[in-house]
Amino acid sequence: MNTSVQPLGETITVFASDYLNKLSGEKIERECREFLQAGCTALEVNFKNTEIVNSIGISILLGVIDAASDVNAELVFSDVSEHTVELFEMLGLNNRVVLKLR
Amino acid sequence: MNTSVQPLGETITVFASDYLNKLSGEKIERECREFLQAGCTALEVNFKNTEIVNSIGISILLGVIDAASDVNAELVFSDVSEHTVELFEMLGLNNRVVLKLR
Amino acid sequence: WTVKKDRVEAERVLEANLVLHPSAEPRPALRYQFVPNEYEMVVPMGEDTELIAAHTIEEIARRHEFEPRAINQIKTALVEACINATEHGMSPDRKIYQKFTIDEDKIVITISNRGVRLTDAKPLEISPDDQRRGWGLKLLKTLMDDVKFEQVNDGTRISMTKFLRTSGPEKSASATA
Amino acid sequence: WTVKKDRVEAERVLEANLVLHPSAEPRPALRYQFVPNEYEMVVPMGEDTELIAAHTIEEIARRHEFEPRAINQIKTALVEACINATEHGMSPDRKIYQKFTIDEDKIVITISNRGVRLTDAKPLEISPDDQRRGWGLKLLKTLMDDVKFEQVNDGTRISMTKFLRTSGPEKSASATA
Ligand SMILES: Nc1ncnc2c1ncn2[C@@H]1O[C@H](COP(=O)(O)OP(=O)(O)O)[C@@H](O)[C@H]1O
Ligand SMILES: Nc1ncnc2c1ncn2[C@@H]1O[C@H](COP(=O)(O)OP(=O)(O)O)[C@@H](O)[C@H]1O
Repeated sequence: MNTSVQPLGETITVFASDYLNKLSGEKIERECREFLQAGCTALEVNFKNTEIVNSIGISILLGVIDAASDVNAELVFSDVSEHTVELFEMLGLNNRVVLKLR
Repeated sequence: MNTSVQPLGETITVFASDYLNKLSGEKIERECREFLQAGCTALEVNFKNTEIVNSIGISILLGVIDAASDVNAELVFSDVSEHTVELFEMLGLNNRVVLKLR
Repeated sequence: WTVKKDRVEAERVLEANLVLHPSAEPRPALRYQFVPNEYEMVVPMGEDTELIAAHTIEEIARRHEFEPRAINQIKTALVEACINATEHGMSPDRKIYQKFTIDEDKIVITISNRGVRLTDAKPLEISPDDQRRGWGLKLLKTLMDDVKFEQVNDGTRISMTKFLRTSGPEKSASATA
Repeated sequence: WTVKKDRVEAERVLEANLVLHPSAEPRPALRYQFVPNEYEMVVPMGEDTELIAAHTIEEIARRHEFEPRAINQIKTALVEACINATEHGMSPDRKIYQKFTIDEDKIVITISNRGVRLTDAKPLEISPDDQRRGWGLKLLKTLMDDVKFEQVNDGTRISMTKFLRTSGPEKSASATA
């Protein structure tokens, strides 16, 4: 359950862990905010390792979305599983961030 | 939990299922006996898909060993996991059949 | 379907057992509950133990031919119910009691905790000030086909049903207003 | 190690709970059993349900840093104990009751079934005529560090302990004479 960071061209990628809950969600949020404060303008949260996302994790992702939009940074959620896309759609995240299927 | 058969040169290979218990063990035994009766002289039981073997499964494998030795056929247990080798050794199977580690 | 056969077998061994223990106290009828596909699980609260339960229900649902999509929905619903029990239950024993019952056409998941009874807590589904919370119960209802809340003597119990469909129309995926 | 913190938290919520239920019957002290790392599982006998339990114990043992070899040994021992309960237990309710307790240095697995008490069955470990049976209990004892059999009021209970070792000398692998 680690998140790790990888610079990738101009976009910075943050990897979500296998279980996106309060703890691992807050870690992602912290990392994203640091990159955005450091001037990052394109951010990707990669979900390729993510099996389950819970509702607290999703509420934290909304904070990341807000933080990115506050500084007009591009944000993409990538490698999202079909089921997690379904979950994000249930709570309207698809209207607020670009989702790329796994 | 299927066993399947694949002719391979002169050796006939029978695949053990993920859980080697009474039911799947008897299926292997039946298959092996049929091949031996049909004149097969080199038989391989492949364990690459096998996660767990229970003691009833092992007792059935002993029947296969006996059946092969009765007709002087070569018998090899191949792709056996480290743990299953340990288990086979506990019950002395390593003295009665060639074991090839995964 | 092996229920019938199992019942006959159970009755056979019950008889055998009564013969074996002729001097034992008579077993009250209630002790003989024949439920062929009922699993129970108790996990301690915290340390992401809801994942252990989620993986167990995943294996059970897969054996009973639920489709991957339904299995993921069941797992997520179970996780949410466990988080609610942990967060809101004020549980004195810090345990989550779970029961999984599989019928021919459905799975019923019951998640219980001791502690706060639902009605003792603030009313359900009144959106909290922070719009980002209060999603757990909404999700449960969208992910599962039927959800029931019960206040039991010493806590809260949620029962959630998912029907087995091999194909056919799917529920709408939107739970937002 | 979070036991201390959890206990404090549990005591806090217990108090909170007593405040919340002032009119409730006084909770007997026994109801407040604080066991931080205790899991329970009840599975129906048959249809390879021992695999479900084995995968659950695998996940629990992995979280508690047991090594792959020990985890495989634990899984196999659990499977053997479940098969014995199913085969020999003459269980009236056809259920296997399991408890997994994790301590800092060990895991204790208890497998119980209603029905035949061990002493009611034929004596233990007398090799049956067919040399190919009677391996289950031998395996348990070789795979685990400590194995205890108990006849309980209405059946049989087996408790098996595996100690956590990060490295160090391993037990001999031979159980045959
Ligand atoms: N197991 C439970 N025990 C007591 N109260 C509960 C339980 N589950 C839910 N609740 C109550 O229902 C409310 C709504 O829950 P939920 O929709 O999951 O949102 P959230 O957890 O974000 O508050 C909770 O705030 C709580 O008051
Ligand atoms: N849960 C149980 N309930 C009653 N008897 C049992 C139980 N487990 C084991 N036994 C008794 O112990 C004997 C030895 O078991 P085991 O070593 O596993 O060999 P096997 O299962 O091949 O007979 C069994 O034959 C049975 O009589």
